[in-house]
Amino acid sequence: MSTMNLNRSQDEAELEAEFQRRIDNEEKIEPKDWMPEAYRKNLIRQISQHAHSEVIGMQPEGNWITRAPSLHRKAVLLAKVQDEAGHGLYLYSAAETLGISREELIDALHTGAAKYASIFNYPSLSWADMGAIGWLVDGAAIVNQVSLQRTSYGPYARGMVRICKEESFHQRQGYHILMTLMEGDERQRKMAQDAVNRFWWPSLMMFGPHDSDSEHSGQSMTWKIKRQSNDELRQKFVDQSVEQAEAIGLTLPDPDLRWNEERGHYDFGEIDWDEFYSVIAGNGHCNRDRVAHHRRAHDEGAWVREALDAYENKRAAARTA
Amino acid sequence: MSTMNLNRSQDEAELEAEFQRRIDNEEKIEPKDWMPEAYRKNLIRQISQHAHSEVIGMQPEGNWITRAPSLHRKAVLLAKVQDEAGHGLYLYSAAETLGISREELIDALHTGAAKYASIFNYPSLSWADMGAIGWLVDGAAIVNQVSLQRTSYGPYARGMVRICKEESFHQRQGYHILMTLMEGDERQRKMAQDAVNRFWWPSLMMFGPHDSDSEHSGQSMTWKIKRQSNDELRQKFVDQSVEQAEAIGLTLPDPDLRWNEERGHYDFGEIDWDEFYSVIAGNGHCNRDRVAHHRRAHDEGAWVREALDAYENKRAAARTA
Amino acid sequence: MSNVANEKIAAYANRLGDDSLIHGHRLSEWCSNGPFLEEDLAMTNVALDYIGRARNFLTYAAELIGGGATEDTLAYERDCLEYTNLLIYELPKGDFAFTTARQYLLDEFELLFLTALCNSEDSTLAAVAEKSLKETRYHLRRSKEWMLRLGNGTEESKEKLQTAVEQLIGYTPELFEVDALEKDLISGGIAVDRAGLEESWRSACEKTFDEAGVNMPQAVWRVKGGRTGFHTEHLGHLLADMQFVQRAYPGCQW
Amino acid sequence: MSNVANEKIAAYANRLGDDSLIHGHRLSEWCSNGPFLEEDLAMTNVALDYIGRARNFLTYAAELIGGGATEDTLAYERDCLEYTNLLIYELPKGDFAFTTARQYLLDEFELLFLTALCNSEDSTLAAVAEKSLKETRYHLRRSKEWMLRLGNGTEESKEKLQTAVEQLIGYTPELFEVDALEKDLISGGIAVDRAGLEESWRSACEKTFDEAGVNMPQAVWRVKGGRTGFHTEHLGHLLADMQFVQRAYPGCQW
Repeated sequence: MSTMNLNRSQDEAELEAEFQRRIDNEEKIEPKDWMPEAYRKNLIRQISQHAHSEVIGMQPEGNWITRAPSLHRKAVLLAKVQDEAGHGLYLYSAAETLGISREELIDALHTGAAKYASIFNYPSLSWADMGAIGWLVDGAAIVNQVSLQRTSYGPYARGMVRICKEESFHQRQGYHILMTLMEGDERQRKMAQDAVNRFWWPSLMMFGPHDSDSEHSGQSMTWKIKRQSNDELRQKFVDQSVEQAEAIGLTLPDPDLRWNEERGHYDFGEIDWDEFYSVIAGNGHCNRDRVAHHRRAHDEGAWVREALDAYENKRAAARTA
Repeated sequence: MSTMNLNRSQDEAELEAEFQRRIDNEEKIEPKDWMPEAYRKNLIRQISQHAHSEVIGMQPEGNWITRAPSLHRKAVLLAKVQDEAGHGLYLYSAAETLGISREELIDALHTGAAKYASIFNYPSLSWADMGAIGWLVDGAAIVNQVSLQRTSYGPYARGMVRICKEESFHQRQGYHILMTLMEGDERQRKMAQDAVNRFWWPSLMMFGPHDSDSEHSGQSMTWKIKRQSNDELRQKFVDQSVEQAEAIGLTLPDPDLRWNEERGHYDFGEIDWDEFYSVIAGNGHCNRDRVAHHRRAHDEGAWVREALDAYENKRAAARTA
Repeated sequence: MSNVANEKIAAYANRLGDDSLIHGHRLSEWCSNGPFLEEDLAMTNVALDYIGRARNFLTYAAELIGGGATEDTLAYERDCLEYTNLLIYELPKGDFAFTTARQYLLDEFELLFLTALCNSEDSTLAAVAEKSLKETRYHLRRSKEWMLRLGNGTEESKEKLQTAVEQLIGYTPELFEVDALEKDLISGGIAVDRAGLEESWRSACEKTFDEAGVNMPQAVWRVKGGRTGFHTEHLGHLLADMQFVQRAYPGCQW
Repeated sequence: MSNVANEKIAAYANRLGDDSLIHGHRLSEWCSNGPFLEEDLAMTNVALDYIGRARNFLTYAAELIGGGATEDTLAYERDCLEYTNLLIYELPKGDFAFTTARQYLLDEFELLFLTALCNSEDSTLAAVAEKSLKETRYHLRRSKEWMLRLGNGTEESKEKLQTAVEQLIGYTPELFEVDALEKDLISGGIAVDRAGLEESWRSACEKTFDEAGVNMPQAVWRVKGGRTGFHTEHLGHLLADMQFVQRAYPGCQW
C-alpha cells in the first residue's frame, strides 16, 4: 500500500468514526454531510422503496374512487390518495438529496431493481378493503413511521413527521369505514370481516421478517436508520389492533391471539412466511399489474413531459435572450 | 363526331335500351351483365351504405351486451348483433360483385364519402332502447327490405331475402323486450315509453325525405333498384306500428296520429325535417363516435390483417414450391 | 318561497350539482394515471374541489326537494335518463391533451358563470359560488398554463391539443343554452344568464389559444341534450360503476 | 341424492357456469371491435356458445340449490367475492394476441376437460359436456389456426403473441388445481380430475407453440384464488357493468 492510500484509509477511518460518533450522539445527518457510501446506498434503497410504496399504494385505493358509495367517502378517499401522492413526493425529494434523480428512481421501480411494500401486491376487492387498508395497512405504516421520525438522516426524519400527521387521519378514516359497516346489515358486516380476513396477516408481514432473518437490519440499526426491530414494531401493531378490532366486533383471523399477562403483550400465531416470500417473489395477484400500470402511465405521459421540458427551455432561452 | 364515336354511342344506346327492357321485364341483372355506369354507381352507393348501416348498427346494440339484464336477453342480443355482422358481410359481398373492394368500401366509410343510416347517430341510453331499436328500427328496415327483395340487381335481391328472414326475428324480439317492460313495474314502463319517445320519429325518418324532395328516387325507381316510394313504405310502417303499440300500451309520441277511414291508413304528423338534416349534417350525438369507433377498431386490427396476409402468402408460396 | 319556486331552484341546483359531480368523477379517473406524480396530485386536487362543489349544490337541491332526499339519494339513485348534467362533462377523460383542453374551456366558462352566480338572489347559491370561485381561479391558472405548455411545447403536443379542441368544440354551445327553467330563474335574479357569457368566454379563450398557437374553431357541429336526460352513451357506463355499491347494497349507511 | 351431495354438485356446476359466463362476457366485448368483420362475427359466435354453456351449468346449479334460485339470480345477485370462476377468465380481453392466446390455451384445456366430463356419473353434467364439446372442437380449430397465423405471420404478430403468452402463463396452473370439493366429487365419479389433464394439455399446447414459432414458458409466477372468491381487481368492474340494470331495478322481469 502506498503512503497516499494509507493516508486515504486513515482519513476514511477517521471520517467513519466521526460519523458513528454523531450517530451515537443522536445528531441528524444532512445532505451535505460526509457519509459512508453504504449508508447512502442503504438510505436510497429504503427511502425510494418507501416512496414507491406510497405511489403504488395509490392504485389499490384509486381502484375504488369511482365506486365509493357516498359522496362523503368519495371525497375522503380522493383526499387520502392525494396525500399519498404528496408523501411520495416528499420521499422522492428526500431520496434525491442523496444524489439520485427522479428518472433513476422511476426506472428502478420499472425494472424491479427497487421494490415497494409487498402489501400492495394484494388486490382491493370490496369497499370494505378501503377500511381494512386504512385501518391495518396505514396502521402498520404509522407504527413504522412513528419510529422513523427518529431516523438519523434529517430529510427522512422530517418527512416522517409530516407524513405521520396525515397518516393517522387516514387510519382513523379506515377504521371509521369498518365501524360503519359493522353497524350495518349482515352483508356489510360480512364484507368488513372478509376484508379484515384478507388483510390482517399481510399487514403483519409489512414489518418484515423476524430480525434474525432480516438481511439489512443489523447495519441499519447501527446507523440508526432503523430505530426499533421488526418484531418490536410488529408487536406494537398487534397490541393496538386487537383492542380496536374488539371495539367494533371484528374478529382477527388468528386463533392463537391471546393476551399474555406475563409479557404484557398479545401472543399471536406464526406468520406464513412461505406466503410472504412467495408474494415478494411474484406470486401475488397484482405484482405485474402494479408495475405495468405505473409503466403505462409513465409511457403515455412521455409526450407531456417532453412538451413541458421544451416549453421550459423556450422560456429560459427567451429570458436570457 | 367520328364514325367510331357515333358507333359507340349507338351501341351504348342499344345496350341501355336492352338493359331497360330487361328491367321492365322484371329480369334480374347479374354481376356479369352489362349495366349503365350510373346504375353500377347507384347500386354501389346504396348497397355499401346498407352494409355500413348493418355494421355501424352493431355499435349502439353492442353498447348493451355487457349490461343485458338477463342471460337469456344477453344471448339473444349477442345473436342479433352477430346476425347484423352477417348481413354486413352479405351486403359487402354484393357490393364487391360490382367491382369495388372491401378496402375501398371501408375507406369510404371512414372518410365520410359513404354514409350509413342516420338512425345510428342516436345513442342507446337504456335497456329499453334495445326493444325500441328492435321493434322500430329493425321494423322500418324490414319494410324497406321486404320491398327490396324485388330489387333488380340479383345479388342484392337474394341478400335481402336472407336478411329479411333474420330481421323479422329481431323485430319480434325487440317488441317482446318492450312488451315485458310494459308488463313490469312503473319504472320499467317509463323506461319503455321513454325509449319509444326517442326512437319513433327517427325511425320514420329512416325512409328518407318525401319523394318529391329525394335526390336519387326517380332514377332508382326507373331501374327498379327501388320498388316503392319513400312515403309508401313509411305509411306501411306507421300502419303496422300503431296497432302494435296499442297492443302493449305504448303511446306513440305523435298527437296527430289518427285513423283515416277514407284513406284506409293512419294520418300522422309532419316529420321535423330540420332535425333529420341536422343529424345527417353531423349534429347527432354519435356521428363522430360511430366512425371514430370503426376507424379505431380497424387501425388497431391492422397488424392482425397484415399477419393474416403474410401467413397466407407464406402458405401459398409453400404450396407452389 | 313558494313550492313551485322551490322546485325550480332545486332543479337548478341539481343540474349544477350534476355538472360538478360528473366533471369531478371524470377527473378522479386520472388518479395514478397522470404523466408524473406532481400532476397526478394536482388533478386529483381539482377533482376533489368538484366533488365538494357537487356536494354543496346537491345537498341544497335535496333540502329543497325534501321528503328524505339527500346528496347521496340524488347522486346514487338516478339512472342516466334522470341526470341533468351537460354533455361535455360526461365525455371520457381522453388523453392529457383532451383533459387539458376541456378543463381550460370549462375554467374560463366557470370563472364567468360563478362570478355572476355570486350575485344570485338566492343566498345559498351565491355562497357556493363564492367558495367555488376561489377554486376556479386556481384551476384556471393551472389550465391556462397547461394550454401554453402543450401549445408551445413540441409539435406532437400542439397537434394533440388541436385534435382535442376539434373533438370538444361542438359540446361547448350547450354551455350557453338557456331553457325555460333558467329563463324563469334569470328573471327572478336567481340563475345566471348563460347565453350572455358566450362572447366574453370566446374572447378570453381565443386570447389563450392564440398565445398557445392553436386554432379555436367555430363549432360546425353541435351536440346537446344533457338537461333533458338525452345523454351520450358514456354516462350509463359511468353511473354503472359509480352507483354499483349503493345499488347492490341498497338502504345502507356507508 | 343426499342434500350434501346436491350442494356439492351445485357448487361444482356453479363454478363451471361462472367460468363460462365470465369468459363469454369478456369475448362479447369484442363486438364491433374486431380486426375485420368476419372475425367480429366469429368471436361473438364463440361468446354466444359460452353464454349458452353458462346458462346450462347455472340453470342446473340453481335447480339443485332450489329456494327460488335461477340462472339469473346466480349471475346477477352475487358480488365478486362470491363468484367462483378461475382468474384467467376474468382478465380483460387485451389485444387480439392476448385473446387468441387465452382462447387457445383454454380450448386445449376444455377439449380435455369436457371429454372427461362426458363420462360424469351426473347425467346432466355429462349432457352439457357433450353439447359443449362439439362447440369446443370448433373453437379449437379456430384458435389453433390463429396461433399459427400470428406466430408465423409477421415479426410484430409473433412478438405480440409471445408477450401475451408471458402475461397469461402464470394463470394456467389454476386450471389444474383440485380442491377438497372437487376431490370429493372426483371420487364420486362426478367431477373431472383436472390435475390429471396437465401433462396432456402441456404437450398439446407445446406442439402448436412449436409450429407457431413461439416459446411456451414454464410458469415462473402463479396466481390463483378464483374458487374461493379471491379475485383480481378486474372482476368487480366487470360485474358492476354486467349487473347494473338488475341491481338498479331489482325484482323485475326482463
